[in-house]
Amino acid sequence: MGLRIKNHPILGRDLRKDMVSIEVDGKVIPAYEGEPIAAALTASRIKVLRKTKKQGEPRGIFCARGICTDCVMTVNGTPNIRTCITPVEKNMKIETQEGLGKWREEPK
Amino acid sequence: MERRTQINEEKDIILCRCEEVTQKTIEKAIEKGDDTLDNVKRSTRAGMGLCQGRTCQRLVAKILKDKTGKPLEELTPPTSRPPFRPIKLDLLAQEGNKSVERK
Amino acid sequence: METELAIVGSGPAGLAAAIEAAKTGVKVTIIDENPRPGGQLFKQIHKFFGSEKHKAGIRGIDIGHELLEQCEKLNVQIFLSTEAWAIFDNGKALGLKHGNNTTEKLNTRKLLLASGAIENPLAFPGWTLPGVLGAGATQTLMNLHRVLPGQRVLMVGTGNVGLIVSYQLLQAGADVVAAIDILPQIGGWGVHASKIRRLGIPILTSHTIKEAFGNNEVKGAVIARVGQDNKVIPESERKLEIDTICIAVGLSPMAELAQSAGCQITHIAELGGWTPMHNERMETTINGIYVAGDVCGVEEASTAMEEGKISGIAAAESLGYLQRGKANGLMKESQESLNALRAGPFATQSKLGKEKLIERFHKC
Amino acid sequence: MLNMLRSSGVLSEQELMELPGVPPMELVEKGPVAVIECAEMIPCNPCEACCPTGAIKIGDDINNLPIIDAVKCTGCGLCIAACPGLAIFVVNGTHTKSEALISIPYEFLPLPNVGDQVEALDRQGKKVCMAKIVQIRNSKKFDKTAIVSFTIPKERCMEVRHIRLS
Repeated sequence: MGLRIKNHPILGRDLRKDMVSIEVDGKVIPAYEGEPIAAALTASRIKVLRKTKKQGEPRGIFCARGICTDCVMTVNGTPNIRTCITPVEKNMKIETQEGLGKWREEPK
Repeated sequence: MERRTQINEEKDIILCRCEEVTQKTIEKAIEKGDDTLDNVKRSTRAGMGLCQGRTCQRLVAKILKDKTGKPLEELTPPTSRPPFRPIKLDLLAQEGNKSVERK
Repeated sequence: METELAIVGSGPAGLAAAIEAAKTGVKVTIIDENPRPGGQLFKQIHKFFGSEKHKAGIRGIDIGHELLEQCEKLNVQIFLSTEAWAIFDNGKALGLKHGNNTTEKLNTRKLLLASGAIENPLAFPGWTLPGVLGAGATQTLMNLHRVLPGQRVLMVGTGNVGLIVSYQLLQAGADVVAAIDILPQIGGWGVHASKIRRLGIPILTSHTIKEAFGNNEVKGAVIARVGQDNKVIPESERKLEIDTICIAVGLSPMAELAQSAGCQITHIAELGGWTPMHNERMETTINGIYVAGDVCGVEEASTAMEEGKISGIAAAESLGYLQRGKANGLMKESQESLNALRAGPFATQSKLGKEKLIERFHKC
Repeated sequence: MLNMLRSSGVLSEQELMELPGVPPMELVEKGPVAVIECAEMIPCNPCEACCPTGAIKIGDDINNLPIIDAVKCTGCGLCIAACPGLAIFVVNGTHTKSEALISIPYEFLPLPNVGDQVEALDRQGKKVCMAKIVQIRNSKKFDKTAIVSFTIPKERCMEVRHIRLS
């Protein structure tokens, strides 16, 4: 069973059509443009979003509303992006964040 | 209500998820004399991470209450300062420049 | 940017306030950090309780649409994906960060903080593992974003949120293996409990979660029975194979904006924790700063809407858009609705809490 | 008071029969009649507002428990979908000689089809017998709470409150 809710007794059918591709740690997964990054990752069963700085513990979605900051990842080279509230854009490059993360300048 | 915010008694566990501060660390700080939320925050860093204590503050308050016997009514939450949400410094710098220009 | 009434939060309280104020001619600007307005309304896909007047029988999601439509008609300005990262000059200005990463200062004559509440944490060994998340977080994922956090769920907490989210998890196609509560009685309403029981979900009262286990993510949990002292009864442990643990142990008001603005706050357990003091007009200890909804005491959407109305009317009056007599009449109507909503046995706590809060306002 | 409901989420038989929304057994048997399993004083009254015959009474205090007038009630079932607590069922004890017709709120997918044999569940979600689907009402007015009616052996009419598609 997939984790995407395609049909729902109250919400009806999911009418979104085209999916885009995003890259997560080098792997390409499908996502809907505009959905939170963390939702797309969950649908692809990627739950570990970062590793903590001191103990290297895995962390995932916790509050899903931009407050707890446990879901931060490196997105297009910028670390500490709250993926539960940051919308997917086509061809985004997302990386599991290690500790406080590293800045990577985008090639200009 | 309060009985539900139980805290584990056997194993040491992380309470501040951002700064990875454990329950024992917080308890020790209180035993050493930290008797306000602000003091515990300063000495242990619990609540100083990216989320600014929005998750752990209530857990720390509960321990402080239990260990010192102070009712929550007598505790004040740590001083709340902006930014209330993570914001990039260059954005703040831009905002600062804008207000300089206005003047 | 200038406005007359700035509102932080577009949940039921913020929207109801905006409508009341805008009706009288006040220029209203709402700020919300979420990409969609409505606060928690849009993940409430169940029919709401209440009277006809409180849109009872209508699903939260549809109440959200209705309120938004009215705001649109009244030209209420709404900034979404916009965070109020700072509050200046006794609430006369907000620092805003928009979703496109630009910043702006919003000057306002009056300010309403309707920022809602945040889910309470529950710490147990393994609670930091991916797969442990808030029940509200789960609701956001499945009802707004149409993704399940997992397939086999343990619900920790049997307040209304825990019970309702359990039901909604089943509607979305997941399994809930049990809903547990450390208390000997179910926290939420019997009807919500009955709803999940007849679907076959066990409700285990006097039970606690001992730990969540798994290497990188939740693979299971150990639950155990507790005695009257809340201590685990030896050998009552049970292992559950699950991939998701939802924490539903109540909410706390998100009072930091009010606190940082200098509003007096106080701890009231019945209202969920630290909350700004306010008077009968929903005005805080700082002139011109109002509060409404869960931020000043965790209650229901119906009470939030009535409080929102009162604050909107009060702000409109103090801005000179409403005559005092007219305003008082309107406020009285909402106050009577609030009294009715807080009359039942389930509202005893919040009623008491609200009385304490207003009393402390007048003492301070 | 309501100890069973509060500790288990299931009304005991005694708790159930004491509710003002639950008609006495002899009237249930004469049905169709609404059985309102609403036991707690919650500020709520859509059932009263939607009833076309005035058979459900709550009164001025919206916290009151609903009272059913089994004589006025026609068993139309409008209240089934109106109740936010999904706590109203219509029981028709006179459907056939040996069978009762039960109507329940149903908010799951897929919906059963008329004629389907499904499992009939009690208040604890346990299968007690089989049920045969007789009618599905899903009009716009019900706002996605479908009303599913099915037949079961008459003696189970105060036990069965849900179905599971086999």
